[in-house]
Amino acid sequence: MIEAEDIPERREHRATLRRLLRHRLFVSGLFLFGIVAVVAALAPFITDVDPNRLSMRNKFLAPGGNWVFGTDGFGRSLWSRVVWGAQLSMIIGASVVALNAIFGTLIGAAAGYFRRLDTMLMRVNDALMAFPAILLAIAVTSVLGPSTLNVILALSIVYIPRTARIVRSSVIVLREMEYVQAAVAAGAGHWRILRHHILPNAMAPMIVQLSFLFAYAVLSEATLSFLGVGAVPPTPTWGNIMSEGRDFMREAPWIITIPGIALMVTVMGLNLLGDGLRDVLDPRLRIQQ
Amino acid sequence: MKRLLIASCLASAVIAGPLHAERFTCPARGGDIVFGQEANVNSLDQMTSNTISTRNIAMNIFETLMTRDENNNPILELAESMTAAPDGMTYTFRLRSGVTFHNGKPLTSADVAASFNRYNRIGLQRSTLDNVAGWDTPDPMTFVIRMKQAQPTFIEALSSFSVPIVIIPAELENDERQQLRTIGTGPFRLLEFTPGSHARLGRYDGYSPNPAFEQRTGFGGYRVACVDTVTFRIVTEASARVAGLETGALQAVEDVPTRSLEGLRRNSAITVLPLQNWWIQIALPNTAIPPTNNLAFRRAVQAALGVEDIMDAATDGNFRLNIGFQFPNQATYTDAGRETYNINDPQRARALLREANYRNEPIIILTNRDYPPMYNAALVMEQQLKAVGINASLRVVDWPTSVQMSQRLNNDEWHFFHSGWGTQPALGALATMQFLVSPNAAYRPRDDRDDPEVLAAWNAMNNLPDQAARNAAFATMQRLILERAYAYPFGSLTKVQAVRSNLQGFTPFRIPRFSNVWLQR
Amino acid sequence: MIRLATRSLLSAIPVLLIVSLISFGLMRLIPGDPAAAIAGISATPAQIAQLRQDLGLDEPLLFQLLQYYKGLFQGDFGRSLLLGKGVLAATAERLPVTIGLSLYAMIFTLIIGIGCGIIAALRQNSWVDQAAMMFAMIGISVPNFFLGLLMIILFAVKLGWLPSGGYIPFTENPWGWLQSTAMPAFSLALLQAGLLARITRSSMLEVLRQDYIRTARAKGLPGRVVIFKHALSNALIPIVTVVGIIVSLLLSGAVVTESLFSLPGMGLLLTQAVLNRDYPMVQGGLLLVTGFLVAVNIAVDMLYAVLDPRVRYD
Amino acid sequence: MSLLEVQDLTTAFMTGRGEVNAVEDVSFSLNEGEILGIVGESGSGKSVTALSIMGLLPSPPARIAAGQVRFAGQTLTGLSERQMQPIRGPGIGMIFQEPMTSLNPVFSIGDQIMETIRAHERLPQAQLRARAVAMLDKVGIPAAARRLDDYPHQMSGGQRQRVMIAMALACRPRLLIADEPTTALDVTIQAQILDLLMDLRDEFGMAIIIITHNMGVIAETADRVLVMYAGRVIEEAPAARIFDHPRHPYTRGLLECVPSLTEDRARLVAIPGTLPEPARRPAGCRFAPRCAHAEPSCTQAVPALESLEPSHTAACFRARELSR
Repeated sequence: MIEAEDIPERREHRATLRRLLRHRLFVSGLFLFGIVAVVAALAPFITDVDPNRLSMRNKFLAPGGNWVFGTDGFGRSLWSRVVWGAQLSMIIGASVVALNAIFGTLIGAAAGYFRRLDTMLMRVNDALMAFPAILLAIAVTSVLGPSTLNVILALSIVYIPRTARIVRSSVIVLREMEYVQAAVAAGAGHWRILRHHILPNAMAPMIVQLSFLFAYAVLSEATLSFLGVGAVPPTPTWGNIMSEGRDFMREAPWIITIPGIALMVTVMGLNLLGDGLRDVLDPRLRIQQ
Repeated sequence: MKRLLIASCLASAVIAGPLHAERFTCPARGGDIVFGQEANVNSLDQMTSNTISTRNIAMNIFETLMTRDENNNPILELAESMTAAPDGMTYTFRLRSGVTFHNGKPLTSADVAASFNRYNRIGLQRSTLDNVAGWDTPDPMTFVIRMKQAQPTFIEALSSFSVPIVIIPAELENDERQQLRTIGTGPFRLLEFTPGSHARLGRYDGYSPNPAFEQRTGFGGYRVACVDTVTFRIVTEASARVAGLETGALQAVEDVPTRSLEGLRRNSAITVLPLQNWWIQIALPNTAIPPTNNLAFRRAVQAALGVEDIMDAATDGNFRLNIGFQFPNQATYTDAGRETYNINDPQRARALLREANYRNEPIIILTNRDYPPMYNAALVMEQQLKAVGINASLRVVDWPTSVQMSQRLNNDEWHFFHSGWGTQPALGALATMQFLVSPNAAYRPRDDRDDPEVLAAWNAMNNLPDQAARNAAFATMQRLILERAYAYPFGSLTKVQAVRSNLQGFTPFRIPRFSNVWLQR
Repeated sequence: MIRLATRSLLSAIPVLLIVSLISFGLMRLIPGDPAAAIAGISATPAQIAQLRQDLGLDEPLLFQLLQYYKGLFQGDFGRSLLLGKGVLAATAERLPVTIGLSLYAMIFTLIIGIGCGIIAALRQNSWVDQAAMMFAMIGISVPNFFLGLLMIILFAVKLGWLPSGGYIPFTENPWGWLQSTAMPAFSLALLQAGLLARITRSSMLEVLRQDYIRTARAKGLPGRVVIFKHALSNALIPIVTVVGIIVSLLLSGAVVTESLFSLPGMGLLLTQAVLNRDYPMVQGGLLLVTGFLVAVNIAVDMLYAVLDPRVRYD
Repeated sequence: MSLLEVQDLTTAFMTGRGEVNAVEDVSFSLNEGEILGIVGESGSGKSVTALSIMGLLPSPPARIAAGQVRFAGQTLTGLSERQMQPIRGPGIGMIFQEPMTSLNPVFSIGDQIMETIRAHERLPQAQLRARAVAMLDKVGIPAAARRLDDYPHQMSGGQRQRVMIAMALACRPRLLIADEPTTALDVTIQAQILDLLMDLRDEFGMAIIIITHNMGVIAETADRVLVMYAGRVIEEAPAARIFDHPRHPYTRGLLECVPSLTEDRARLVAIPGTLPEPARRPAGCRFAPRCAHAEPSCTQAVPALESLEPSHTAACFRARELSR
């Protein structure tokens, strides 16, 4: 791997991509997730009503007709709210993934590479992982106050230790590899070794983890909103919409089911995507989750 | 002070009406009732808790010396008479004979004294006893309260059901806060209590009803337990409560969503019982900071508000327009300040905004999601303020945070705070208007310096010896508050309860009362 | 084995210490007044002030921290502000509900998860396999609160079958408990069941390829012995390692499920404690729950050693 | 009548490129007490033949496409899994190439031996145990009684193979199939295991099929030899004949590079090229592309086994002329 230069590497990437595109699960996942992502990206163009505009005369309209997904208890368009909710889910999921990619890698690499840091970092890591995830997220959002940004921070705090652990275990294995030892013997600096020899090879399990993480993040955000500690209402997150629909599930079940199904499709798409990535990038992980 | 006793009898007679001239007897006895309660209950210690959910259950178990009737007038409960000294320095209670606790022990003045001792030690509203010098038990059936100074409103405070001084057996005097063993004198006794889940009450066969009345009234009156058991089951999901009622798993429920009413009304097996005047939906300005410290701005907001839409959203349609801080069925009700109510005149609002020199400063409406009516009211208010050109936005936190923020001195994080006043307006003008004087003044005057005229009216309400004069002082205070826009009471919220139709005698009240309620076969 | 146990216990101590510090710190950072929360909507400011004083909330922070640790060393986890009783007592009251729910859900998880996993592995690539894996995929993709809501809408609201909300303790009425907890337990279990089905399947496939399975068949052992003794006992080893994760997921999921179905368990208690700023309850409760999880994980390590002699004799 | 008769056995596998025959038209028979060696490169179909006899091939993808296997007068092909169970163990025992992975790591060796006996005979626990100890003793595990509760990972490779043998013989099978029994073992251990097999054959009187790619092993043990190439039997003869007069060019090639017991490289350096994959077998004689003596006619048809002298057959069009 170390002698892999640009061109073979690119060729290898292309081969991986081809294998991914032949993978049935990956493609169906990409399809489901793609729909949601496109809808989310196009939110301003495919909705004509402000998701927060009240219209008390039009409340509780069933789906169909002028109101594709119907309206909620304030006469707000559920289509608008669900579509904008998709955008928020995507933003939150992507942000959590990005924060995890950065800090999970930093912490995991530091712990795995520098033995002296390992114990200390992993103790804190273990402690954070020991909390039931949702409770920790609830406590953190309660501290920070409910807002979209704080939900992102809370979920990152919950999940970074898990990502860090995965990075750490790959780094520990790679650190002992002969070519890394050779680089150490040749007097390469820590940073160089990490950057050129270790991290590129730790990427596969990490990418797989991040794709599942996206799913967890979307799911957890909805759960937090549903419990009333997520993004501030009336922000149209799926969890908020469902939470507000809770009192009307007898008479207006669509308020709950539509965002619920959207949520399910997104999570399923991501899970399928993750399965495909795992099969292709990191067959060793097959047995885990 | 015999007058008071007579007055309460009269009041109950008026409520009971000619049809019920005789004493209540159970048309049918036996059966079990399950009540679907919305809010969780953590403790049944009525002395240290003032949550509605505790009261719901505990006030079927405990009784007090004095309580309130159907119209919130003070009445006697465990006492057969009360005599106030002409100088207002002593109150002498003569206890009813034949009253026993659920453990079989007869009630004596020692128990009352022990109850007052415990309340004075840890009772949540022990400031009620601030003007009390002490209490004596000259004989087992007599209990005397000695005052430090006369307090014309003492009986009103003593009979308050906010955190009532419930009478417990003397041996429970030293029970810790929230650890009170649940033994009272009421028509029901506690069989089983699982916090967070349910409480099961059983009929207390040794109960002796209050012979001074013919019928149940308010929290007291002539009470008889007809059913064998009553289970208060916590069902937080509104839809589940309704479904439970429909399937018959629940015989009675509180807080029925308006949306479900239509179906329930069509169902002949179910009787829908609206409980009017549950609370006053209200928003309060923060007068410590600009621009809400500016009267013109506050009046601009007043002019912008259309309370029908706000109440409609807050209550989902179950409301009554109501001016001020009392309800029309109360003696102290007044519509003073009515011209400030429901103006809904955007033009006037804009003019007032210009007068206030409003420069699009951001206006923060503080609300919470724990109580949907407050959240919903805030949502509509935000929209109405935006419509007249006010740069309003919501700040949604949870209830404890919003209370803390609203009470912090000179806090600049919010301009309007949404709340609901329930228990206090029901208790009367005095209990309500305490919210509008420092240190509690909900309009948060800078450095807690009250508006002197408001404060003067408050003092008059408290200290004038004559009830009519006190009522007049209240009218003045209400008018001042409304005219100066220190509060925006939107209207009265109706809480809907519903029962299976074979459950008879259930009249909605501030607690679900299960005495004089029977199951028809 | 004993060394393994001691080592795990010792390494749990610093974790729990950090947990206790984090939960103390978190709770003190949360804005909002516990007195306002506990007093409820109908409280007057004076009552709230009274309550705050009664609860000892006016003490300085450092003093509260010292009190907290002093108490911990004496086995005193503090006193819940909301319930007025000891944190330990409240936990003892509520944790059984959560454990009961989790066990119930665990049974669903194991039956559905391992069952689907084995059947799928034995009929690899058949329609049975694909159906089972589709089901597992749905399982890991449906948020448990959504599933719970759907079940409430369908069973409780539309059909009026099962009680939704209202918990019947097992000790009071086992059948009632089984019935009233079925819906929450199932909605809680599905995610883990899906997870487990996937793991069981791949683990089973891995094991079925092993030489010793061929050996077992070559010895003329009956099919059920081959599958349930030889294959499953090996396939269970990786499965057991995820049981610890599953218990953690169940407890985490129970937080939501208990709120949704109003089951008076630890999850609901702690959620309400956070929302009501019941500092001592959250601190003590989080510490106890986390301690419980750590203990479960140690137990899983032990179980692992029991199942896999290679670990036991190391 | 012979103990085992295999007639025209054809075993096919379903693959991504359709069904291919891993084993084609294999026929042979075996008498009581006889040792048959099956030799060939890996992939030649010898293991598949053995597993077909035992009915141990996973189905799907594998199936017996044609032919039949008769054991002690009973037709095994077409039996259900359940019907095969009593044959495996008391009828035919089998040991495998990898002693390291062929034992279940989570059960003690005693348990694994005893369960074999228990599956076929009703015996009280004490006797089961005694029998297991006796078997371990027989295969030369010292202190057998104490080692009964040991787990496979506590034993060396040679010991594990001994345990495998003990297990296979626990029910006194009439036929033992040993599939590359020594390949994974150290050279010195290999000889010990082979000796053990010989001794046990003498003691129990069972027939043995030894499958190997190692002509040295055949030389040590076999009475008769079957040479397989690309799924077909290409030569069959008594062991002595094969070594003295190999008739098929492939067999000859095999012998030229006899990897002695001291040198365990399986690579057949004397024969250029590699074994064709089952799906890409050439037309005609499958060995033709690698055969130094191949003629164009060799690719026209598949050569049949031809009896060259009594009990010596070979499948080569040029067998007669080349051996001259």
